[in-house]
Amino acid sequence: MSKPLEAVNDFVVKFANVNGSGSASANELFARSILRMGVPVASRNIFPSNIQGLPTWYEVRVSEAGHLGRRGGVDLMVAMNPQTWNADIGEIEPGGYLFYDSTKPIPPSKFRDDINVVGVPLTAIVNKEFSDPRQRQLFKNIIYVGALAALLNMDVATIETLISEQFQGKDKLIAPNVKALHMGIDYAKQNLAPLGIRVRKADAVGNRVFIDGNSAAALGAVYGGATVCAWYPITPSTALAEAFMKYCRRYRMDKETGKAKFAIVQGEDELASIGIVLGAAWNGARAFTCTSGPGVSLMTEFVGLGYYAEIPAVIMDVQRGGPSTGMPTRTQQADLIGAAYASHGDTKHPMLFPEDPGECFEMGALAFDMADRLQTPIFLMLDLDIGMNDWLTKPFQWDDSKQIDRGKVLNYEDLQSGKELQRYTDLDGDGIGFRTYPGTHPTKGSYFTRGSSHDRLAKYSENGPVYVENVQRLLRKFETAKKMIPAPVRRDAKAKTKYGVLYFGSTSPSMHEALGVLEEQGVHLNAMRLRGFPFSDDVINFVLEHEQVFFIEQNRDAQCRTLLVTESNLDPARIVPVLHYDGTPITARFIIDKISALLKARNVAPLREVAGRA
Amino acid sequence: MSKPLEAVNDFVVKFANVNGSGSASANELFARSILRMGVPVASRNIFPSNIQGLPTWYEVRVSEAGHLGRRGGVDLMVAMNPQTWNADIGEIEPGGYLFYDSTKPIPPSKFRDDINVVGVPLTAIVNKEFSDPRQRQLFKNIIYVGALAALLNMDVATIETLISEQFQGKDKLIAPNVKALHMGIDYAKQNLAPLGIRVRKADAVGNRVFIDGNSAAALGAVYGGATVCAWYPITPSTALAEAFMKYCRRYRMDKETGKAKFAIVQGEDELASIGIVLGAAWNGARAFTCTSGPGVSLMTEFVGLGYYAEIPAVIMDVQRGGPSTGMPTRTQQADLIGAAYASHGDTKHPMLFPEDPGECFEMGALAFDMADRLQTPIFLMLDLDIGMNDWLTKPFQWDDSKQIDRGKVLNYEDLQSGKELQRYTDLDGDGIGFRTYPGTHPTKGSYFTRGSSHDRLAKYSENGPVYVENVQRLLRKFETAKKMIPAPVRRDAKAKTKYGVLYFGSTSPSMHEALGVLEEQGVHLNAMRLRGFPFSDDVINFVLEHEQVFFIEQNRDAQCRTLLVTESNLDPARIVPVLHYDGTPITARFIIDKISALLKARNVAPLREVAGRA
Amino acid sequence: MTYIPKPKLHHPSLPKNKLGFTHRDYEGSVSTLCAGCGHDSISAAIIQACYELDLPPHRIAKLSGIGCSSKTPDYFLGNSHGFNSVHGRMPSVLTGANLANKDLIYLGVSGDGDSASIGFGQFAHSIRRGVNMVYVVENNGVYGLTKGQFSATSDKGSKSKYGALNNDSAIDMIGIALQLGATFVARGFSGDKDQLVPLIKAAMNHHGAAFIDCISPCVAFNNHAGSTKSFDYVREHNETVNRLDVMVDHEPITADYAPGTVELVTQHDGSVLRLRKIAAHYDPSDRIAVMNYLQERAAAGEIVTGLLYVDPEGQDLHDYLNTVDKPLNELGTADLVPGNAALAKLNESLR
Amino acid sequence: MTYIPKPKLHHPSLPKNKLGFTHRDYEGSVSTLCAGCGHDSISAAIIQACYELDLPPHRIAKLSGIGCSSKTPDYFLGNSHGFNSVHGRMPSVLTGANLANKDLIYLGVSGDGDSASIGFGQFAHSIRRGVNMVYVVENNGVYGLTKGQFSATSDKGSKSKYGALNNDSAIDMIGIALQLGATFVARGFSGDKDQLVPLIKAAMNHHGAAFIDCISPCVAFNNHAGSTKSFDYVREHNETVNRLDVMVDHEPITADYAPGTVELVTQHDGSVLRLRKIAAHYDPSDRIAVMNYLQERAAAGEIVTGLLYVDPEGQDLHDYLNTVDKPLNELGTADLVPGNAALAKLNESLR
Ligand SMILES: Cc1ncc(C[n+]2csc(CCOP(=O)(O)OP(=O)(O)O)c2C)c(N)n1
Ligand SMILES: Cc1ncc(C[n+]2csc(CCOP(=O)(O)OP(=O)(O)O)c2C)c(N)n1
Ligand code: SF4
Ligand code: SF4
Ligand SMILES: [Mg+2]
Ligand SMILES: [Mg+2]
Repeated sequence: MSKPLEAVNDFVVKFANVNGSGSASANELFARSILRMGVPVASRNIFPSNIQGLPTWYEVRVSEAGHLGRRGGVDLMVAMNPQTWNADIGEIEPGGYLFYDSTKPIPPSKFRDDINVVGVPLTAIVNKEFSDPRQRQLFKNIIYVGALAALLNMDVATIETLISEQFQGKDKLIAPNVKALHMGIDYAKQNLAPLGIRVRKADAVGNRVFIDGNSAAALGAVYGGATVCAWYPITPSTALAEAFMKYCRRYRMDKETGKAKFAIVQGEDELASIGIVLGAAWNGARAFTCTSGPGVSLMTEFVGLGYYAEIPAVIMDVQRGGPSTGMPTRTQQADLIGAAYASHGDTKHPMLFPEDPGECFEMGALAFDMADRLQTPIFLMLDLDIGMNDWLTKPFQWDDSKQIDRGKVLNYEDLQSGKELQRYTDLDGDGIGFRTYPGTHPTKGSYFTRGSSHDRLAKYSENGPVYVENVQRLLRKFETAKKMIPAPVRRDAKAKTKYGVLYFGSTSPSMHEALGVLEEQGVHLNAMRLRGFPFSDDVINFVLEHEQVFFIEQNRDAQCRTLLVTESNLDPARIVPVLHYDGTPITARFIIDKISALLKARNVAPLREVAGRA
Repeated sequence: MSKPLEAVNDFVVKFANVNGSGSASANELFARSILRMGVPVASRNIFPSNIQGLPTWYEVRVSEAGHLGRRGGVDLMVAMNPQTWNADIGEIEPGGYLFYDSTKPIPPSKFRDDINVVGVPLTAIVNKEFSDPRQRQLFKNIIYVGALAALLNMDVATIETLISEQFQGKDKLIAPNVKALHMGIDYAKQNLAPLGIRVRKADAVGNRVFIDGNSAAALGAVYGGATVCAWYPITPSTALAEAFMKYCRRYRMDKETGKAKFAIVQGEDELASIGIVLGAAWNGARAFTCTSGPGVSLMTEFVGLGYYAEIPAVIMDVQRGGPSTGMPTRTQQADLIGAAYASHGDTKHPMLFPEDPGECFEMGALAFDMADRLQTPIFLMLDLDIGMNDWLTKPFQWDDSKQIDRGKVLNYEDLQSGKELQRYTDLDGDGIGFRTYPGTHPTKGSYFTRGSSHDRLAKYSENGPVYVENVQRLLRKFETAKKMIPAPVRRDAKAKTKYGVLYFGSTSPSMHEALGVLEEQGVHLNAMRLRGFPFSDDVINFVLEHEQVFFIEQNRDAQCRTLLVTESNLDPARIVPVLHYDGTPITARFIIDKISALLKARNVAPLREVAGRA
Repeated sequence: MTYIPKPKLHHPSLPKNKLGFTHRDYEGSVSTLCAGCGHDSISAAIIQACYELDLPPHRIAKLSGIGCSSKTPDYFLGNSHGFNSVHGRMPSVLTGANLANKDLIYLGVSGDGDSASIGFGQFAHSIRRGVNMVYVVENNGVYGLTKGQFSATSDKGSKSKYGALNNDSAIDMIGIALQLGATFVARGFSGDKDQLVPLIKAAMNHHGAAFIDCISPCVAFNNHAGSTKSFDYVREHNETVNRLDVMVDHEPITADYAPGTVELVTQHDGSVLRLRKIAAHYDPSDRIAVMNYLQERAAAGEIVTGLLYVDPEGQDLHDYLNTVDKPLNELGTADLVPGNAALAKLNESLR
Repeated sequence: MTYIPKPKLHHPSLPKNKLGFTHRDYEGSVSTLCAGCGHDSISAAIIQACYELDLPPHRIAKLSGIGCSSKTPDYFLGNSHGFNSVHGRMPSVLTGANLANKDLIYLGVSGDGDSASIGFGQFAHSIRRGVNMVYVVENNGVYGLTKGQFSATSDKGSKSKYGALNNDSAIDMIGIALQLGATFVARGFSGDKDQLVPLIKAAMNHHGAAFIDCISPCVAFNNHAGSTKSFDYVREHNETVNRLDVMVDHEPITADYAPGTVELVTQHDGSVLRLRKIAAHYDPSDRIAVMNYLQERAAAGEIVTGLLYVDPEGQDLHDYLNTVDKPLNELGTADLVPGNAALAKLNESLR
């Protein structure tokens, strides 16, 4: 029996439950309580692609140091699901803890002797007090929260406050929940000793908020001035549209008339959704759709139209495990090439890479300004890890002096005062022409929009030079896009180094944790976080500054590295892929192991092969 | 008035007509007659995206030397279309010839004084003999062929033979056509002097045949054993499906029963077409679809299913000018990235690059073996230039000993004898598992096909390591694909050189012509023609062998170069793009000018910028 | 067709409508379609209808898919914004445009391939949603632009020029539109402008999804004897159930008619449709009876034309979504952005 | 539901069908659907039908799209090949499969979202083509797998769990199937296995496109009071027009019935359908009358179930394409490759 783990405010608890058993809210109560105690947590759902009856897990990482990435390994397993018992037990770290329902005796063979077992007869306790089966199921969950509170020494008052907040309105539910909570607390107090792992009040959370990226991106769309949303349900993006509807109901109903300052349409599929978005944007509304990989694939033809006819559009892609239907409830960053070069012919589309819900909000709003100013489709690339999990993130803020920037649009006065519409003429050298909204002026400024080849004035033309001039202008426009993409974020190593690392999106927290650990091990890495595509010269220079740059991605084919090399002409040999793509969020441990291994390998094998192997 | 051009068997004639005026067959008669005289010709249609009334051109390059690429410039313009008169006159080389209908007087101002004008009162002549308007229109075309025959000193007997061959069956049409022909000949003989450009009998055609790539690819599908074709009309691929139907009717009707050994379905769109193809291939038939860019975009989601569920399919993409609807009647090689990485998630698809109709046939057949052996979708990348124009190409041949290779399939006997189906297990190290056709055996070998993540035995699994093992196997399979792609064709310069050039597809004839000219100018280039994707080590080594490699493509974004760099980790700085993308076929002149300019620029500007600028 | 662009200068004697616009002000660029193509007649009817309705051209948005029919928006209403989108997807693009600005008139032009083959789903769903639009299918039973393949409205059993036989049963778009809840359904014929113009005018005044199936022969590929989409066939089998006059500014109905021969329908926007009955017992307000009647006549090989069904009280998507009266594309920062105070409050609830 | 996989070893006493297969031989892996989901009952009915028809499991190919309904092919006929394709595209994949081998039975399983929303076009066109298949829509009027959004068959005016209101008029797939020329159209209810099993059997014996709209309540998201797809509502409004017995090996019809109460329909393959009439004057052979009747009853809020329409002489796509009797996937090099001699001849014609 190896010595019990000892840790304060630094451990991982994993709940193993059955899908649809109502455990979700109890588990979230547990996580939020720790947050309220001032200790940062990162929580993650691991769930199946089904509605009821299959295994699900909820992982809570408690980290006063503020490491919010997935750590890997489990210190305390709350094993509530017989189906997955063996696998769950297997995951516990030596010296870790197993918490289980001891009502029915379980043969010793089913345990491990290098872990500490904590049994609480949850079923027995709950059945004594409650008779209704649904109640029994729900309160059993609250009881284990109570028992854990006692075992981990959590602040009971905090939990009670959260319960009463949660049931505001349905007040009569508060008492029984609090009661169930104390049934768990009391049993643990009377029969069990506190564990070696513990929660202690701290002040490490600050003013951060706890929210999922889908909601944050939806909020960003509200602040970005989106009025039209056309979408089609698909995991993991469905909640984004639903959140947009929720926030619009809250913030966008006209006070006097009670009418809606928004229009949300569930399309019959993704082709219709993007078609509606392009139609609305063409007609002067800010419009977006949200989807995931399969939806992006179906939108491919329309995205090409948006690119070539130069219509603003925002596409929020909450990436899941591919290819095809793939792993709908797992996370990946594997739609990058599919989005960046979506559609036949020569096409390129800007993308934004939020690292957390905070940036989902900011970039969610920014995307609409970019789309209008660039008159082209913009992709906001979330992933399931950011989108569907609650993250601790900086509080939302907005500069009230900011006005919506609709880009180059001629209005009635402009036309009346003699300004002429030259739809596809590059008057300013930025590759962007002026447009008009339909219905602006009785006799001036109308034009014909088409996906076929056209001249500076939007007239149909099959003339070669006219075509070439037009698509070269589109390249200039793409250069302009570079300036609008949020600048990459650089953090340099404490010591001078010839090694760099590139990363983006949900990899951030694990990357930052890994950088700290590697630094301690004397491995110095300058790091740069990409925030969008196309890449600015800062990124290219960063690579040139270093002999060797590791590119951390959550896909198999090093897709972002391909984009970088393609657009920059950098030698790929100096950019070594580090790829995690099993569908689980990348961990600091993985990054540390891979980079250490690669640094060793470097001295024996030529780079190209390293890259090849990685 | 600059001196009249003098040339024998080496000039360009361009016919300017009105769409739908029946000029096509007369113009083709002209080209074929020269071929029959043993002089190679290359003919190209330049037509609008409409049915009737707009300008069309037919360009015939006469080249005993056998240069079949587009040359650029016009030596003899047959100006039959008033709408385009000015532009047409403008295209004539100084000293070149203008042939026109002189029935109505045309003001001298409408001509150029550095060209030679040849007027024939075609309307007057035809109206004298024929009254029916349709006849007048048709025979006017034959009359100008006759006149040209006399002016260029073509062999009349040959033309007459071709006419009688053409109207076999409708014999009573032969006489009036021959008559019209002679009306033209006689007028020219009596009123005009022969031109400085002339056709002389030669023996430079050999046993080559004159056919379009769409027909050749369709013939390849017949010989490849395709039994199911599902398609949706789109220029320039429509004729491919229509030719497949024609050849099937000729070669695939069961002698006894008169029943069809094929099934051709016009889908309601491209999604249905590829869906039908995947369903048929899953069920053991060889199936294909043909389309162009917009169709490929719509097939994107399904292509990902084919990749991940590992279903053979052949997609023939006759590329046209993109993006979006783009230039439907112009040519480009711009769907390469869209096809190679089609679909969300990590996906890669093999492609074949035929250089002419001859290879359309060979690769059209090969694609089906590759699809079955690799169990994945294969793209055959034609373009409009190859697909819709008649090319002089090597005669079709077939090795009758060849048997269709269905790849790894377990049949009833296999299963009966105890062989077990392990659908997605890599038993042979080539990344390819065995499959079974539905209905093979009552109790053994059935499996469930899905686009969601699955294990070695095709069972659903959300398990990370299982997923990773599976998609890594797909990478091994892609390695296997390299071995099946026809080897690149290398032609070395006469002298040792540090410069190389890569090219593929319809660029071939112009490239070969350019190589000859450059060689004469003392510019030595080793050349390699790519015949498919993924690229073999030969290609990588070719690049490494040279200090500088020029990559000739007919698209804006150097798409094939992106694929090469991405898959090989080669330094893009050594690979300089040479890009032609105005929708017209690339010419030797363009290649020569670009490469010469780049070689000059090389010494002043660093490579990266050259690449950037190109 | 001619290539000399018509002079745009206005002959003073040209008649003007109430807005002072002449017929020319509603024309577009010169058609590039085949001489005699039915589609050009429909363009002419659209021009006529807009002129007669005194519509400001710029208040109309014209959208289409891909095809010869879908090219036509370039050939009428040159002062209107037009959008030639992608094949089969006009309905979704139009729906989006409509959401952005409820104040314009949306005219969707499509073909039978565009709407019944690749676009069948979008056609159906835009009708179901009650998008406020005029949806015209220029139905020639063939793919014109790609040179004569079958569409989903081609006659079962017909043969294409390259010898393929069509075995699929033809889609009757009118029947489908009725099933899916269209509130205005009509069938016209490009060869009968007198009938077509008022149908288009009535559709433009209709509030909700107005669908017009307009038979429009393709002289290049589907006008041969035996084709039910040929000029001759339609003329011989055209069974007109009613004739229509559209009165927008409520002139008093003076002339009186034999009882049961005329019906007056007042639409949501106040415009009055005067239906002169030809099939005496035909009642365009009884959806089920109409469907039944059309099925029977179709079985008999007849092509029923006229205003086939109308629900004058039809609702539209904006009514359902309860959107503000001001067009969404006119809302500004103040209307749309809740501001920082709201965020502060929200942050509180997320801790 | 349980997670202990059932022992596959056969208890000797288990009843066997003519092929010597037991009921278990037609089962699949254990369902992962919600307890009480209507779809599981349909799977059970399919198993029952195949067992009773003595079908060799491997001669059936089961195909589906994406959704809870589309998952079910994994839960029945474990010895059949299955293909869980992509969302809304089962009809095209099935069509292709059918072309490759005309000898198998093709069972397409889909949902209302899969077939009426994203897949409406493919649904329609596969029916138009007369693909020889059994097409079952497990219709719960909601998106189950994505947790409760509206589908195109959701009731107009219904509210989703996150508060959205459905304004689109619901699609009646039966009406559409009839318009598009389906030759076998039936509606069943997952709660009435006795009615459903014979309908599936009859459909499997039908030559041509057989469509079954099966109401299948979603207990998780659309079984609440007021939902017309709830168990209670369907039970209360189920208007059954007939009951069916399927006789495949022509047993003599012994029992005699009151005149007009029974009708015998002999299908193309010789199987006899014995229709026991419940709605006395209902005639399932008169397409137009059937459509009219269904429209009227639907307007009255009734759900008509039973064998609604059948054309026993239906033709299928292979008949139209005149394909050889041997399945295309069995043709070999000798059948398919014309050989070099043919090329030599062709080359001649190209010089
Ligand atoms: C995605 C896509 N597929 C195919 C095409 C080729 N295409 C252009 S028009 C057309 C059919 C047009 O038929 P219809 O809508 O009836 O119009 P018509 O020309 O008959 O008026 C097709 C298949 C295309 N443009 N885009
Ligand atoms: C292209 C694509 N879009 C969206 C989804 C997400 N999705 C999966 S199932 C489904 C709807 C299923 O509804 P239905 O067909 O009625 O099946 P049910 O679950 O109700 O039985 C959706 C939208 C997907 N898998 N693929
Ligand atoms: S092809 Fe047919 S539809 Fe197209 S323009 Fe000509 S006549 Fe009209
Ligand atoms: S969610 Fe609905 S449809 Fe899906 S399994 Fe549960 S009950 Fe059935
Ligand atoms: Mg048409
Ligand atoms: Mg459903």
